[in-house]
Formats: sequence, C-alpha cells, structure tokens
Amino acid sequence: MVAKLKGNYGSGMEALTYAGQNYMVVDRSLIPEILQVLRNEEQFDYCVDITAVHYPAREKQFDVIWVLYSFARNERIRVKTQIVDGATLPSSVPIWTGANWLEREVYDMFGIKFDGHPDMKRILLPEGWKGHPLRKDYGILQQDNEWVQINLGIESGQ
Amino acid sequence: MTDPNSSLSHLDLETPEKPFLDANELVINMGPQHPATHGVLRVILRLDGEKVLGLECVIGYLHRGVEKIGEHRTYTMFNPYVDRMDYVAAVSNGLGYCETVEKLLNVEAPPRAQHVRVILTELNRIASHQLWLGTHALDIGAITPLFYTFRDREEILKIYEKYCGARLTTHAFRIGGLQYETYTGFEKEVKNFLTFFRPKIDEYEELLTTNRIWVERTKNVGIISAADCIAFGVTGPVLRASGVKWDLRKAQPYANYKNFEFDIPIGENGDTYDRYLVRMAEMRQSVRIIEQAVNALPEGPIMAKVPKVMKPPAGEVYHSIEAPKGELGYFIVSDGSTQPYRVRVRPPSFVNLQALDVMCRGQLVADVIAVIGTLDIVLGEVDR
Amino acid sequence: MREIIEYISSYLTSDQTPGAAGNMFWALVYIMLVFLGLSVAVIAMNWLERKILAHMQVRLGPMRVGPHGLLQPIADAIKLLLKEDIMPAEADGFVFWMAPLIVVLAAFTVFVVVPFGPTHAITDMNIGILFMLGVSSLSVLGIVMAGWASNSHYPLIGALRSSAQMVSYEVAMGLAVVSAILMTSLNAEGTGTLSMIGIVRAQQAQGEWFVFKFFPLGLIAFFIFAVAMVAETNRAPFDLAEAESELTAGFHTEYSGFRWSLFFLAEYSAMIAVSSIAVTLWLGGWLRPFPNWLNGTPWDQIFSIFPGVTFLLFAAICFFNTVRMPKHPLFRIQTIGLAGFGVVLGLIGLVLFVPAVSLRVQDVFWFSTKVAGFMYLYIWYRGTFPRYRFDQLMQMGWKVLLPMGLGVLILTAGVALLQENIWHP
Amino acid sequence: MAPVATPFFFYLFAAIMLMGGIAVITRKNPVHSALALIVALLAQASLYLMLYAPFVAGVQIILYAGGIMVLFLFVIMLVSIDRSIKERQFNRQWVVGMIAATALGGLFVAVYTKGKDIFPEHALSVAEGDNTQKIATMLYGQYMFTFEIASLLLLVAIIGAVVMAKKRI
Repeated sequence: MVAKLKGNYGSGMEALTYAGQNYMVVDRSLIPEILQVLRNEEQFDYCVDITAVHYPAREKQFDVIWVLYSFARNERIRVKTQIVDGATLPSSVPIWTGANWLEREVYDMFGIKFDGHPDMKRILLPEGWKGHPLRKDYGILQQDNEWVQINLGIESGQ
Repeated sequence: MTDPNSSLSHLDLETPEKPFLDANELVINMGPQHPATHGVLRVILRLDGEKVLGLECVIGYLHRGVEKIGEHRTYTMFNPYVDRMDYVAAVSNGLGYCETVEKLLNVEAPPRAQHVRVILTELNRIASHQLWLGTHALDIGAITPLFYTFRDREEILKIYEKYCGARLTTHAFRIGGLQYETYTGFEKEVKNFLTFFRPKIDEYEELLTTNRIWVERTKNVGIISAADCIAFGVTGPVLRASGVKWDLRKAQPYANYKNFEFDIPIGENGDTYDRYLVRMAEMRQSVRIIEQAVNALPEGPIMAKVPKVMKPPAGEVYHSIEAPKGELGYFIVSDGSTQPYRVRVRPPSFVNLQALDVMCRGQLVADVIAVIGTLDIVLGEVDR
Repeated sequence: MREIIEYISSYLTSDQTPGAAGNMFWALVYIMLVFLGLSVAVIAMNWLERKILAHMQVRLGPMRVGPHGLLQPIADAIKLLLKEDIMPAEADGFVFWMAPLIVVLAAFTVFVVVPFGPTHAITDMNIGILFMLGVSSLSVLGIVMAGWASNSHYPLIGALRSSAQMVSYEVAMGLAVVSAILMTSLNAEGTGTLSMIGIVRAQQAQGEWFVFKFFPLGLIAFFIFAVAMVAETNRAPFDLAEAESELTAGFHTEYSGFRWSLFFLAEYSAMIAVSSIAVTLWLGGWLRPFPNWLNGTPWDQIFSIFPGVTFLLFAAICFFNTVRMPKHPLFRIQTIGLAGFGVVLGLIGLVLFVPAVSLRVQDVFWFSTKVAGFMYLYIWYRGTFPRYRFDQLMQMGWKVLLPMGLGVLILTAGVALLQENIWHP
Repeated sequence: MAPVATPFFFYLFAAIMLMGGIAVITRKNPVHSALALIVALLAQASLYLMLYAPFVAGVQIILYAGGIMVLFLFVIMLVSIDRSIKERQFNRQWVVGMIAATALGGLFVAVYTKGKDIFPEHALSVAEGDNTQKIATMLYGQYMFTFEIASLLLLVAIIGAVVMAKKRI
C-alpha cells in the first residue's frame, strides 16, 4: 500500500514507523486526495480521531493528525500534515460523517478551520470565547475573563 | 464506496417534514439540568408534537481541560487525572493511559500485573454496565432495577476499596505495572463475587428481557445500521449490537487478553433492545474472563523496571483499548522531557454521542431518553 | 330544641343514606367523615407507598422521622406548607391558581356517591356511576389548565399527553362500566340501575360479584376497567403526563409548595375514587365474602370480628417491631412512639369488637379492604413496570381496550338476552 | 327530595351561564374563552338537574365538559399559543351577528308568546327515579330512527376528519 501511494505521490509523502505504529507525513496539498484514497481504495473506513499538536517554534506551527482504522485489514494508520497558523484544511466530513465533532474540537482547541465543514463552531467552549486553549501560548491558568464576567456574573471562575 | 444501506442521505437538516396541522414546530431545551440526560448534556429538540424532527447536542458544561492539564504534569502525575474522565470506568481509563506511556517507554508490565489489570478492568466493565443498566431502566420508567444493580455494584466497589483504598476514581495502575500487591484473600473475594454475581445477571434479565413493556419500549427504537456506525466512528456495544463483530480485545489485543477465551456478543438490528442484550452478554463474558484470569494468576513481580523520573524518548504513540463504552484511545506526543508534549484522549462517549441525532430522527420524545440511555455516555468523558 | 334532636335521631332508624333521607345534619356529618377519612387515607397511602416500594427495591424507605418513618408524611406536609409558593413570571395567574383547585374539587366531589355501606354514603343518586365518571373526567380540565398556564414547554407537553390519554381511556372505561350496568338489569323487572348502591344490591340479589358473572365476560370487563383506571389516574406504567425522565414532572413542573401538594392530594384521592368504582361495580362493594353461601347468624358473627382482628394484627406488628427496636437511649422516644401507636391501633381494634360498632362499621371495613387491595396493586405496578411510550399507550387504548370493551358489551348483552329467555319464557 | 329555593338556584345558574357565555365571546385569549364555555356548560348541567333530568345533566358533564371541551383546549394548545394570544379578534362581523341575534331573539319571543300550545305548561309527570329508563325507552323506541340518523351523521363526520387529517390512507 505504501509503495503504491509513494509511487503516486512521490516526495509529497513519507511513510514512517515508530514503536510499531505506522504513520505517514503528507504534504498539505495532498491531504484531500490522500484521505479520499485511503477511505475509498484502501478501506480505511473508520476515522478514529482527528487531532492537532502545536509547535510554536516551528514555521509550520501545527501538526494535524488523522488516526484511521480499517476493519477489513485490522490495521491502524496515522496521517500527519503540517500547516502554518491561519491556514485551513479541507473538511473530511464528506468522507467520514463522524469527523464532524472531531474537527469542531480541533477548531475549538487550536483555531484550525476546516473548509466545507457543515457547522464550524466551538464545541466544548462556549460561543464567543476568546482564545484556543490547547495552543502552547495559552497559559494553563488563563481564561477569557471578560466572557466569564459578562456571562456568569462572577469575577473569575477560579 | 458509499454504502446503499446507509441512512445518512436523510441527514439534511434544512428540509424537515411538513408538520401536521400547520402547528408551529416546538423547540424544546432538554438539559443541562434534566433528570435523564445523565449529567450536564443539553439537547435542543425540534419537535412536531411528540415527533423528533432533529436535535442538536450542546456539550462542554463539564469541560475541565484534561488535555491541557496533561501538558503541564509529569507522566506519573497525570495518571490520576484520567480517572476523572469516565468516572464510572476509571480503571479502564487508567489502563489505557498506562499502556500508552509504557509503549512510549518501551517497557512491558510483568505477567502478574497484567493479570491483575485484566481482572480489575473487567470488574470495572461489569460495574459500568451495571450503572448503565440501572439508569437506562430508570429512564424508561422501571425504577426497581436501579437499586438491584447498585446493590451488586457495591460488591465490586468493595473489592476496589480493599485493593487501592478508593471506590470510584481508583488510580489502580501505575506506569509499568501496579503499585500495590493484591491484598490477602483477593482471589477468594473475586471468586466469591463471581459466584454471587452470576445469578444476579439472570435476575436483571428476568426483570427486563421478556417484560412486554420493556421490549415494546426498546425494540426498533434508535436503530443505527452497521454502515452508519462505522461512518460515525461509533464503537463499543453500540457497534456490536449493529452486527459488527469487532472488539479491540480481540482485534488488537492489549494487556494479555490474547490468553483468555471469550466471545464477542453481537446483535442483529442495532436497536436499543439489541444493545441491551449485547451489554448483558458482555457482563457474562467479563465474568468468564475474570474467572480465567483469577484462576491462572501467576506469581512474580508486579512492577517492571521503570525510571523514577520518566523521560520517554521523543516520539508519538496512539494506543487504544476497549473501554466499556467503546474505543478509548490515547495519543501522546513526547518531546523527551518529563512532561508529555501533548496528550490527546479519544473518548468513546464523545464520538458515540454524535450518532444521537441520526438515531433519534423520526422517533418520539420518549425515545430520545431511551437512546441517550442506550448510548451509555458519561459527560465527564464527553467534555473532558 | 327537641325538634332538632328528633330531626337528628330520626335518621338513625332509617335505612337510607342521609342524602336520600334528606337529612341535612347527617349529610354534613358524613361529608366531614368522608373528608377526614380520605385525608387520613392519603397520608397513610403516602407512607405505605414509600415503604412498600422501598422494600421491593431492597431499601428501607423513610426511617428517620418517627419510628419506621411513620411521621414522614406529616413532616412532608409541614415542609410543603412552609415552602415558598412560586408562580412563573409569564404564567397566566388566574388559570394557574384555579387549576389545582379544580383537580382537588373533582377528586373529592366524586366521593359524594361512593357507597361505603348500604347506608354509609353521603347520598345515593340514581345516576351515581354517571356522576362519578363525569366529575372525575373534570379533573383533566385542571391538568390541562395547569399545563397551559405554566407557560412552559414541559408542562404543556405533559398536559397534552394527559388530556389525550384520559379522554381516550374514558371511552374504554365507559364501555366496561356499561357492561356491568347491563348485568344489573338481570332481575324480574328487567330494569337496571345507575345508582352505586343499586349496583351492589343487584350483585347481592344475583348472588355473585359481577367479576365472576358470565365468566369470563365479567372478568374481561373488570380487566379493561382495571387497566383504564390506572391510565385515568396517570400512574405507572401510564404516568406519561408526569414522566420524570422525559418531562421532569409533567404538568405540575412549575408548581411548588401548597399548590403542588394539592395535585398530590388529588392524585391519591382519585386513585381511591376509581378503585372504589371498580370495587362497587365488580367486587361487590361493601359485601363481605360469600354473603349468600356462608349466611346465617354464626357466619355473620364470625365475619363481624374481622375488623377488630385486623386492627389487633396491626397492633401486634407494632409491638413486635417495638421489641426489635435498637436498645440505644437515642431510640427511646421512637420506641415509645411505636408502642403508643400500637396501643392506639389495639384500642381501635378492641372498640371494633363491640357488637353495636362492628355491625355499623363492617361494611366500611370490607369496602376499604378491597380498595386497599387496589392501592397495593398501584404500588406494585409502579415498582415493576417500565413506562409505556405515548403512541403505544394510545394504541393500547384504541386498538386493544376499545374493541375488547365493545366485544364484551355485545357478548354480555347477548348472553343476558339468552338467559332471560330461559328464565322468562 | 323536595326542592329547596328553586327560583334562587334557577336565577343563580342562569346568571352564571349568561356570564360564561358573554365571557366566551369577549375574552381575547382563546383558552380563557374555552374555560368560560366550560363554566356555561356546567351551569347548564345544573339547570338540567333542576328540571329533574339527572341523566341529561350527567351526560352533559361527561361529554361536553369532560370530553369535547378538553379536545377544544387540546387543539387550541396545539396551535401555537404565543401566536394565538397576539392575534387580533378577526371575526368582526357585526352585521351577521346582529341578524343572527335578532332572529334568535325573535324566535324566543315567538315561542314565549305563541308556544303555549306546543309545549306543556305543567311539569312533566316523569319521576326522577325513572328518568334514565324513560330516556332509554324514548330514545330506542319512539325516536329510534332519528337517533340512528344522528349517529350516522357522526360517523360521516369522523370519516371526514380522518380523510382530512391523513394524506395517505
């Protein structure tokens, strides 16, 4: 499978293994196509998880990771891509319906927008909250004081 | 590859069916304080009379930022935090986390520790299913099973209390094995529990399985097809009740589940009744696993060699286990320091809850309650 | 003065109900008695339901207030009375205020015709059963008003549900009642009666309870009524109107304090009322078991000691539990209280052995015992059944009970005609 | 039972009934109107009682107050409350109303003055106790045909309602 993909996409992707787990690092431009191919041709029909990691020091600040699983092959794979802050990704809701909330959570926590998502809004934090808490520059004690004061009528939630 | 069985084509929210009598559709806010939403789930229902046209879940009322906390604690310090996610199945959460970090550290817990882990985790599965059964039956209006299940769950909690001092958020496992050796009489008490508990499952089933009203309330309610389950990423008993024979304990065995014999119970129709039957059968299977594990409990060390200060090599690992609610995954990124660079939890309840809308569409208000109950969500895990 | 005493005492020799005799004084006395008895019954029912349900569910139920929680209902009543009475801001004040009153009024008014004995009823109307059904159907108005006036979605849905439910089950209920009334006409004159007392008299004359009449027709009609009456009173498994897991508390979600307690009172007295109808129509009302088969003075005397024996049994249970009380000084007051309660029950039992008293109270005793059986059934249902869904409930009412009721009615009429031909060729 | 203070109760119930009737047409809130109608119907049932017609009174309570009016309320609540409260009174048909009222009033006067030979002036000799049986014999004997016609009419109405409500049968 890897060889086939490699043949098709060449230098845009790189297949790696760590601790016995396969993952591939894919160029942002190839993401829509590769996810499509994995779902439709390689039978990765179950989108386990979508998440992101923030590396503020890098130029391409975010790793976005799709964890996929194939029932037919009993195999798990991770697809990883790097994007800069403010860049958007194509939504994979048309591919896996279950990606809906997972993408919303990534948006909520990291501020990464997904194009074509049916309902791109915050999910865990309230609407109108400022900041994306899982970014590394968001302190652990930090909160949107203004929101708390207006909506909850208390000085601070802490 | 679009599945023709999938019902997702009905999913366009924009064109609801034309309501009867031109009565305005009713929008009802269920929760966050509502007796049947199992915590602080808020569901906004759009109703036509009693028929559900669509619904939207509003979650996050219990968000505590567990993932953020994980980035600011060392690997050992974060271990108790994961218990607070799915607080009715804390042991499973701990197992998943410990195994993931062990993968990063490239260590493996010794066999005795593995066995004890399996025993405690399966006991926890039973406890979690008992709590589900009680509350689910209560939602449907049968108040009595709740007290029976809680009476029996107490026996499990007593074993936990004796083992590690806590009943709910147990923090039972450590990275690399166990901290405590089992107490004297542990094996005997577990065996006693098994003999005590077997007839109790029959008792629950006697109360409900053939109860006419129960069958009427659960059969053909909240049907979800296997294709839909997979599309939504729904796992656990819900997926199995739709007829997919998939259990991580068999598919990708972790701990030492490969040493034990057990079956994966599956349903046919993917309705609430099948999910009920699957969970009941799972309790019996858990009893089987525990029995094998406790009979073959090996002697030996309970802790692998792990450094006092854990500094896993830089890298990232995704590992998942079959929690009582479905696939519970941990994705941990290490940068070589004492603290994880990023901890991501893949909560089964969160993903399963997405399917609520498609399961409830076209059903009645009373069915929404039944479906919320049958999804077996824990809001602590949904919101983290 | 003498005239007044004569007026009062003249009734004692009559064999009519005070209403039928036109005696205002005794009518008032009976109204007071029924009201008091009903209040006591509701309080007792509250305690019993919690205790019995608790024991079904492997727990103890109220244990703190008074010995074995005996004073719990009183404590609850005080709590409810002291609670702040909240009215939602956007509620329709007048309707909100009227709703519990109507429900309570309907629930209590039906007892005007309930025959606790051949003379122990406030009055005997010749449309007795019709009156009971009619007035108890008014309580649905109160429920609908409560749900609407609260100006909130959950109560509104609860009210809609309960109105649809009660109106539909009234139909099946009515058909079952009619088949029982048909049976009353199986006498020489061929005319039946709607009077509650007349119905029991007819069962006495025909020598069997209507539940066994034309077996199994009477039983089926009784079954239909027994199902419909649970639905009529919004109790489990038909408690959709107040399904707490779906609608929080249904139509009385927004009510609190005293007003809420009125709904509570009405629910329980409505339960007693419909059970009284069932007892009167099918289970021989005040008649003691086997009044025709085991007749004669010795049997009468044996049956007349039952009330006293029952109360002595209660007293014995009290004393037994007094002995079992923990011997801790903190429990002394509770132990004394329980023993005192036992003494009171025992004294009542002894008084009931006095022939003059037992003769007059017997009917009431048998009637209450039968009703108490129904009350136990209500609690039992609640402990064992899950709740029906709304469409299933409607299906059951319209597609099962209604055709069954119609069938039973037609069959009863047919069988009655056949028998009449045999009797009066 | 000897009647007590008959005129007093007659005027009392008549007044309640009239007040209820007036409230029905003056209240803006349809739910209030329906409740006022129930009051009027209950007062009417009391008047039936005073006419020694307990069966009719009982049926009046069961059917109208307990059944039909509940369905009325049901429908009113089903149709959005907020909207129906805000809605202006739409039936400002003074002319038709006046004509109907005049016709009805004329009828009353005509009956009162000329109807003495149609309606018996003396009280009916039917005893209270036999009331129900008498109604039954009349309904199923003398007026059998009209009774069946009426039930047929109702059946047609039911079928019509089902056809209207269900798009597909």
